[in-house]
This record gives sequence, C-alpha cells and structure tokens, in this order.
Amino acid sequence: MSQQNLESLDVEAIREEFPILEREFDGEQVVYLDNAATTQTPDPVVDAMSDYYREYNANVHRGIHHLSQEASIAYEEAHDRVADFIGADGREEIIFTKNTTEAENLVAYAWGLNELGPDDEIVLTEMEHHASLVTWQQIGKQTGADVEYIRVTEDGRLDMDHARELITDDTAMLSAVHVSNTLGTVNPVSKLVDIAHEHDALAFIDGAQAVPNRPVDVDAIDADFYAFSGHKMAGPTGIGALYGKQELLEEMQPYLYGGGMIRKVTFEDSTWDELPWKFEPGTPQIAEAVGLVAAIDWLEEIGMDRVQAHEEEITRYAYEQLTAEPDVEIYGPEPGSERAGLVGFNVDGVHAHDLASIMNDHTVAIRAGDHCTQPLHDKLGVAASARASFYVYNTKDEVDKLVAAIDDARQLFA
Amino acid sequence: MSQQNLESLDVEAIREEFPILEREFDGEQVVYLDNAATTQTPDPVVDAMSDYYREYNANVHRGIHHLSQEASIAYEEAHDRVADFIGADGREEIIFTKNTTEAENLVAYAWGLNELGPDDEIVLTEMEHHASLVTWQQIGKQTGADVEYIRVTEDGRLDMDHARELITDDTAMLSAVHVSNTLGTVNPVSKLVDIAHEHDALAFIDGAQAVPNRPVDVDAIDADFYAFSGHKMAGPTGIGALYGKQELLEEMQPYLYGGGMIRKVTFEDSTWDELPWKFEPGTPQIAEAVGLVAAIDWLEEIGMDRVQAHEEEITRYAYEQLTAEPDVEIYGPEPGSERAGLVGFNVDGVHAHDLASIMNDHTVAIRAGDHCTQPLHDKLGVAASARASFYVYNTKDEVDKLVAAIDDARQLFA
Amino acid sequence: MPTRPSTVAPEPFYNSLAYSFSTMGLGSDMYRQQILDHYKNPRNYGELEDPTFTHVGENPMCGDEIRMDVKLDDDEETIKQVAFSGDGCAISQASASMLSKELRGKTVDELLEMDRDDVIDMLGVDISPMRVKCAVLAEKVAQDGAEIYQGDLDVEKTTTEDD
Amino acid sequence: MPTRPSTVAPEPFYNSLAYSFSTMGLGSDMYRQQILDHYKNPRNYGELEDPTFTHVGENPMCGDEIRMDVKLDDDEETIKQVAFSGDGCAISQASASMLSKELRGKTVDELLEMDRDDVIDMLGVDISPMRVKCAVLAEKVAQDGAEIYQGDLDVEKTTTEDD
Ligand SMILES: Cc1ncc(COP(=O)(O)O)c(C=O)c1O
Ligand SMILES: Cc1ncc(COP(=O)(O)O)c(C=O)c1O
Repeated sequence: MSQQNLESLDVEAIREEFPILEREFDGEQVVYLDNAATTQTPDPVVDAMSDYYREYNANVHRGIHHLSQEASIAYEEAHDRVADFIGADGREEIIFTKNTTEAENLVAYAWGLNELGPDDEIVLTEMEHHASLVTWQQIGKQTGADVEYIRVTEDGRLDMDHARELITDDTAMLSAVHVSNTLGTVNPVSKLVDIAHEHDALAFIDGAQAVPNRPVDVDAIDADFYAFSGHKMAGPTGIGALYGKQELLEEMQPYLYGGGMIRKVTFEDSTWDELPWKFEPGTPQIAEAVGLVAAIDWLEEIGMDRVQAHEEEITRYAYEQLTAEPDVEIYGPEPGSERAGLVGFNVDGVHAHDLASIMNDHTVAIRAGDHCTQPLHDKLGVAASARASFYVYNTKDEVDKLVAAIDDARQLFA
Repeated sequence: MSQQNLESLDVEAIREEFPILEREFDGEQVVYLDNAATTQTPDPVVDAMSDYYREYNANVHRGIHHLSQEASIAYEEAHDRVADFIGADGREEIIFTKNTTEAENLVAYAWGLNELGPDDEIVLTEMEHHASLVTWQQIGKQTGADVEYIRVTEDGRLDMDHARELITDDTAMLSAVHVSNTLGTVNPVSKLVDIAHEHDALAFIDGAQAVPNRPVDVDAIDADFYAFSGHKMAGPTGIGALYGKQELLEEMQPYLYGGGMIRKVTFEDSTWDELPWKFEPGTPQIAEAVGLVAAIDWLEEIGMDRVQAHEEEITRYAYEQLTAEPDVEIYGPEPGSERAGLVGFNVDGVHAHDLASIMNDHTVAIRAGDHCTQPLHDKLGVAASARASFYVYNTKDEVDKLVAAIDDARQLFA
Repeated sequence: MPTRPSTVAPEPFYNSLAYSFSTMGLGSDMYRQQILDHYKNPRNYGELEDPTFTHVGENPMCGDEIRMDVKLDDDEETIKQVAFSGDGCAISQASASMLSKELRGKTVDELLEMDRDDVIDMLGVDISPMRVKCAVLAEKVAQDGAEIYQGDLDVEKTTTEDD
Repeated sequence: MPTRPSTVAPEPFYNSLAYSFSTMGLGSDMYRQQILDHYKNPRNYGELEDPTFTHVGENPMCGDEIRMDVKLDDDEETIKQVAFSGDGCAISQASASMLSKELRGKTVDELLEMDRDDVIDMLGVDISPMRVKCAVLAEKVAQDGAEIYQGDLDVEKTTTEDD
C-alpha cells in the first residue's frame, strides 16, 4: 500500500465524526483499541438512523402509503448496496441477520440440519470463532456428521497441507474464518474454497473481521456463503448480513417462519416467497439497514484500500513496539498482508485480565479473555490473551499509550 | 376508564415528540393510522440510541474497560426493565430477539423440535398471525405433531367451547394471540392458559398487539411464554422480547449457538451459560435494548392505563363513524374492553388496496391486505381488508379524515 | 399446445421499487376516468370458446386473480381475440381490460416484447411503486401463456406474495 | 464427608453489575500494595494433608481455578486451617490468599454468612464491576465446599462463562 495513500488519510478529520473518542475518564481521554469487538459509529451513521425515525419510519412490504413506500425502498435498496459492496450479484443473495453468529446458524439450520448425515464431514479450522465452531459442532452432534479441524501452525497460519488432507469427498461443508479475531491471520480463503469445491463441498467464510477493514469480493473468493456484522464496520448493532449464492439459497429450506417470508398460507400448509424475503420473516431491522448503508457509504468514501493500509501501518507499528519488549509474547503472523489490524499478546507474569484492568486505569480500552476462541487458547496453552485492535481512527500516539500502560503493569507486578 | 384520565392526556404535547407526524406530502400533513404495523418513535427513544452511540458504545460481556462496563450494565439492566414492565420475575426470564416472529421460532426450535412428536397436538387459533401460525404449522410437519385451530365465531371472538374441546391431554402446546391484529379482539388469554395447564400443555401468548397499548402482567396470565416487539410500542426496530418461565428456559436446549452463550468450549463439545445469555449468542442488539428501555420509560410516564383508555376512546369513535356508513363492513367485536385500538373493514365495491391508495392520496396512511392472517381472511371470505390502527398520538380529527377519504373512494367507484 | 389454465407470477415486488414514489402527485392520479371506466365496464370480459392458449395468474398481495384467453389467427402469429376473467383491484382489472383491447392485431412477438413501461404507458397514469404488481399482472399472464404455448416456459401455478 | 475435589461457580456475572463503575477512581486502585503483596507472596498456598473438606472452583472468564482445603477443629465447627492452590489473575489469587488467613478461627456458619461485600471489604479496594467474579471466587468455593460437607449442596463441576 503506497505511503501516499496513507498520508492522504486525514485521521484527525475522521476522529471528529466520533464524539465518543473525546470521552474522558478522570480527566484522561479514552484510547479505544477494542475494535475487533465492536467499532465506533460515526455521526453520519447515527444521523441516518435518527433521520429514518424522524422522517420515514414505517413497516415495509406492501404498505401502500407514502411512509411505507419510502421505508420499503430504503430497506430493499440496502440489500443492493450490501451486494454491491461485497461483489454479490444482487439483492437475492443478501439476507439480513442480527449478526454474523445468526448468519452461521441460519445456514447450519436451513442447510445443515436438512442435508447433513452420519456419512458427512464438516471441516473447520482451529482458529474458528465460537460463532462457527460451536454452531457446526452442535449441528454435527445433531446430524451425526463428523467435525474436524484444520491445524494452526506455530506461526499462527493454517496448515494448508492438513487442509488438503482433511477435505475429502466426504466433506460436505468447510467453514473457515477469513481473518482470525485472535491471531490476526488473514487466511487464504479462496484457496480453501477451491479445495472444498474440488471435493464438491460447500464453503462458508466468516468475514466478521475482514469486511470491516479490507476490500472483499465474494465472487472472486467464490465463497458459497459469507457473513459479517454491521457493528464491526462502523455500522449499528442489531444487523449482520449473510451472502449466499442464489441457487443455493433457492434450494434451501426456510429458516425462521412468519409473515413476510410466505407466498400463500392456508391452515394446512404454506409456500415461500422469493429471495431474499424467504429468509427474512417478521418486521426486519429497518433502521439498522439504513444505518448499515450509511456505514458502507462512509467507508467507501474513505476507500477500503486506505482503511486497510492505515490498519497495516498502525499494526506494524504496534507489533514493532511490542516485539521490542522482551517479556511480551505476540500471537499470530508477522505484519504484512497476512496479518490484519489486531495484536494478541501476553505479558510474562501479568494475567491478561489484570493487564486489561491496568490499561483501563490508563483509559486504554483493550480486550482480555479468550476472544470466543477457547479451543485455540487451549492450544496456545494460555487461559486468556490481551488484544489491541485498531480501526481507521487510531493513531500511533495511541499505540504509545498502550505500551506505556504495559510498562506500568510490569512495574506493578515486578 | 374514567373520562378524567383521558382529559389529562395531552395529545398535542405528545405529538410534539414525533417530528414525523408533521410530515407533509403535497402540502397535506400525514395522518398515520398504521400503528398495528409499526408505531412511530418519539424523540426521547431516538435520542437514547444516539446517546448510546455517541457516548458509551462498546461490546458487552467481559469487557474490562469503562465503555464496555457502561454498555454491559445498560444492556443487562434492559432485561430487568422489560421484566419489570411485564411482571416477569427477573432478567433470567427475558430473552431479547429480533422481533415477535423470532421469539415464536426460538420456542418452536429450542423446545418444539426437541419435545414434539407424532402423538402430540399443537393448538392454535384461527386468528393467529403468520408469525405463530406458519411457525407451529411447519414445526408440526417436521415433528409429526398435529395442528388444530380454535374457531373464531361470527362476531370475531374465540369459540371457548371449541377451545375446551380441542385442548386435551394430547395437547403439548397452545399458541394464541393476545390481541388480534386483524379483528382487534382481546382474547381471554388467562382462561386459555388455564385450560392448557389443566391438560399439562404449555401456553405461548403472542403479545405483539397487547404490550404496546395495555398493562400486561405475564405472571397474572400465567403464560409459559410471551412475546412482543419493540417497534410496535414506540421503540426501535430490530428488537423483540421473549418472556419464558425460568424453569422452562433452564430445561430447554439452546437455540442459536455462538459466543456469549457458552460456558466452556473444547474442540469436542460445549456447555451453556446461565439465563438469559444461553439464548443470546453473538453481539446483541445493544443500542436497540437501550431504545426499548427508553420506550418503556416513555410509555410508563404516560401510564399504560391512559394509553389503553385513549385507544379505546379513539377506536369507539372510529367504530361509530364507520358503522354509520351503510356500505362499510367492520370485522371483529364491538368497542369495549374486548376490542383493541384497531378497526379492520371493507367498503362495498372498493377493493381494499384501491381504498388504501385513495387514502394515501389524502395522506391518510392505513394498511390494506391480509395483515399476515391469510387463513382468517379466507374464512372471512375476503382476499384483503383495510385496517386503521391507532396509537396514543392519534386524534378524532384524524378519524374524520379517514371517513372523508372513504367518501371520496365511494364517489370514485360509484 | 397447452390450453389448460396455468398460472404465472408478476414480477417480484421489489422490482417495482425502481419507480420512485416522488413521481406521484396528490389526488387520485391512479384512478383517472379511463381506469375507472375500464374497471366498471370491463372490455372483453369472459372466456373464449376456443382459445389458442389460456393462462391464469395470481397476485396474492391484492388477492388479484386473472385468466387471459388468447386466440391467434391462422398464421399462428397474429392475435385475433383476447378475453379475460377473474377479479381483483381496480388497477389489475382495468389493466387487463385495456390490454385485451390493445393486444388485438398485435403479433405474439410484440406481446412478448412488452415491458412494464408499456403497460404503464397504456394505463396513462402514474402507478405508485407498491401497485405496479397489480398493473402488470395481466401482461405477465398473457406473456407467460404465450411462452408456454411456444414451449419456452413450463410453469406450475405460481404466485407472488410479499408479506 | 466429601473430600474429593469438586468445583463451584461464583455468582453470575450480571450480579456484579450492581457495582457501579462510577465508584472507580483512576490509578491502579485495584492493585494496591496489599493485593500485589498477597498475589506475589501468597499465604497458605498449597494443599492440606488431611482436610475436613476440599472444593475446587473455576472462573472461565479469567481462566481462574482455585482449590480450597479446610480443616475444622474437633468441634467440627471452628475453622482450624485453610490452604488454597491453583492459579489465575491477581484479584482472585490475592482474594484466596487473604481469605485463607481471614477464615482461621471463624466458624463454618460465619463462613456461610459471608457475602460479596465482606470479600470486598477484606480486599480493601474498589473492585470494578467486571472483576467482582474474580474477587469472590475463593469465598464461593469455600462456601460451597462447606455446604457440600454439611450435606446441603450437591454440585458437580460447575463453572461460569459470559462470553
Ligand atoms: C399479532 C401479531 N403477532 C406477531 C406479529 C409479528 O411481529 P414482528 O413483525 O415484529 O415479528 C405481529 C405484527 O405484525 C402481530 O400483529
Ligand atoms: C471472526 C469472528 N466471527 C464471528 C464473530 C461474531 O460476530 P457477532 O458477535 O457480530 O455475531 C466475531 C466477533 O466477535 C468474530 O471476530
């Protein structure tokens, strides 16, 4: 990523759209480095939702009155906008869910419960988030399908030889994380998808940590399903999206039942509506869809390439600072195109939760715990890790504050 | 309800909190009578959500930093507030869902799929919304359980003799709507629940049209499950609530899998967290929960008794105006305590959709269609009906505009 | 040569959203005299005795159901006679009535080339986005009937529904 | 008399939210000298040779795991000796260490009467809401051990987890 691009990213101007970044605790301005958990939400996104409620709030589908027409158009077009953003073919391929977690469950229920059996295998990776790991594990138990895990190597990458070994003609589904929320690894998802397809398996890619901070093209990846969450990409809570190839979604059974997903209902039976409505029963997240569109507009105005470049830059800086500390262990690959904008680490002799508490005393907000990857932590041999994760508004100054807080913790626990 | 109470309800002051009600189309101010589809959202609710994003947005659960602490407390306490509002015992009994539809599906999946079999019966009513009707019908098909429907009488009430006949020791689940969104009928839900309990069946009450406009006490009703949506009660889209008796929720299998609902995860298996978190995987609707609390605060400030009284008053007025028109057929019971704040009707010789279009030309927003009760409409012998539904900000003047628009439609189609 | 009634769906609801609500004026623009006249006095209402093809379509949103009967000339290309039956809202009924006149003398290819804009031009009024489905039902039924007749389509009883 | 290790969960996460974050000051209030001293130099660390009862508890949030060994006097009421083992964050370890001293000479009933506030008083620092679980783990383990010993409780290996 060219330095020129980076220089043109006006972080100070960006920060002005986030009043929350001005918050102080006991006189100290917050340093928000918990972006992998959730990103902050810029004013244009908040305002877009307020405008919705103040100007054209109404239920969608079928409403003949003006307000419902406006709300319907906004809601329907939100599907188009998301489709366009990730390179899907059209709104038929975009289903709004609560979050990434529900997107995994949607496919696990609507496809998995109906298609999987004791002869099938589900292949996951050892670095899966609980959203996919627990979901497929439990659907495996219910259907009798075997679950296997692609190994993570010492340097935090997927063992692709092991992937080729595990994925066989018995594999029905591969579910893999695009970017690990614990290791920061950017996985070679299109290679993984190719291997799955060679064996006629479907591939679900969990893009919760990828869509927020890099250009993503589901068509280029050739993923069968792809999921992400609004709240991790400068958008609102309460909305996520599932991308699915149209022909697959068409064949699939519905997931939730109710109004808005049916074609014809009698006391005896029902038939289903067109895509994507077949998978969106009930009153949907209308304001949230409006907010998600505003977030996409906002991100594209910056440019996803520049978002990615900024993250890489900050991450490289943080990585270098932390590597210089002899008592800090960092997880995951070295900075570069295979490492996304987060750094998981531990400080020798300081429990990750104590570290996070001491950071908080310095108003540095990081996350500590297992980051919903317990089995991966077991494998790493630690109960918890600390994680600093960056977004487009973070600065090197903020990284310096992180490092200073580590010094303080080290002194306390010396 | 005493007249005094009503007079003290300052509708003009209330309307000032809804900028959308000032909207004009071609110079005519909107008359919003589509409240059964979704209610409008007052400024304090919109502001509460904006404040969340601008001041304390963070992911919940486990975050050690200040922002996560504030967001966690707000999100957890939202459960308490909802529990208190509907008379539940505590936060363990309140699960946030996307909407009422998802709440029905949650129970249908987590309880129904595991507990129902070919010897079981599910009893519904003929006036069920598709949210419960289609859901239980399809779960019935999947499990082999029979589905039967309590008859609706000529005057739009449930045939309670038929209910007593249908509900037997084979009945495993009764799912009934508290207030019909098509007929306006307020059903005798605590009697229905008693009958179900006499036969050891569980009872699910769909309160989507009840919680917004009358005091509801799930404990007094003795419902096993009870559901409603935020967007129908002056709250935001994207959030609903499922109430469930704690001992039932504890026994139930999880529904969606992922982070935030687990206790311990290994590559082989997982165990589940405490209630209500067991049923709330993934990043929840945090801003929406904050908005829902603001809506409850706002409604309680008015007083649910007064909300109900106002609706009864407006509905009685609308009913009287419409009954005076010889060519208008009204569905459902007469005004009074067994009729909620909506009027479904048809005008002879004018298709409901044409009527709604002509209303819209007068900027009167009503809904026309089957209102997600297709089988009930089949039974009524009409393809569609028009529905005017009222909320706390509606006035008799607005009802007059509805009636004037009907006159216009009649002349056009004469 | 399929002559038994079969059904067809109009275009999906959401396509209609391309029509911006902002083009609508106040006043019963959609219910101008011509529309009401065709609704109250439908032309060619009924069934043909010996249609070349027949098709039925449904728009469950409005509960509209329309059957279109088409009889071709001996050239098997020119439309000689059209009749429609069924019921529904004013927009769908008027549209069917007007179409039944309009199609006479046209070729099957001309019918198949018709699109939504042609229907709206024919109606001569602005159609609000949520009602486009009603407007195009008759056209879609006739087109699908023609395609089935030509062997290019094999649809069962299909319908659309958005809520 | 159960002497085999069993496990217990601290109170649910959300109860801890009753502690308002606003009571927290800046500076390492939670990591005052006393806490750090107990963390770095734990008192009564290890296992008793012949405990009256033993119990193990886990707080998966922090990965804390603590075993409490308790030996009673011949009156079967007075606590004569306490030891703890396991590992975890500073708060849970210091709390266990301090509790092991505090309990000596107390009766089992007095142990059972302790609540969260007593633990926080004992620690002598403000505990931030998200860390209360760590603070009370040792107390809960000792209490559940006592209840199992008295036959009032029958818990399997239980743990809590919030994310
Ligand atoms: C009685 C009833 N039940 C359920 C629902 C579904 O509510 P939601 O769309 O919020 O899931 C509605 C609203 O349309 C309703 O009126
Ligand atoms: C890789 C990954 N997958 C899935 C999720 C779950 O996202 P959500 O909580 O929005 O469902 C997360 C976020 O925690 C994540 O980092």
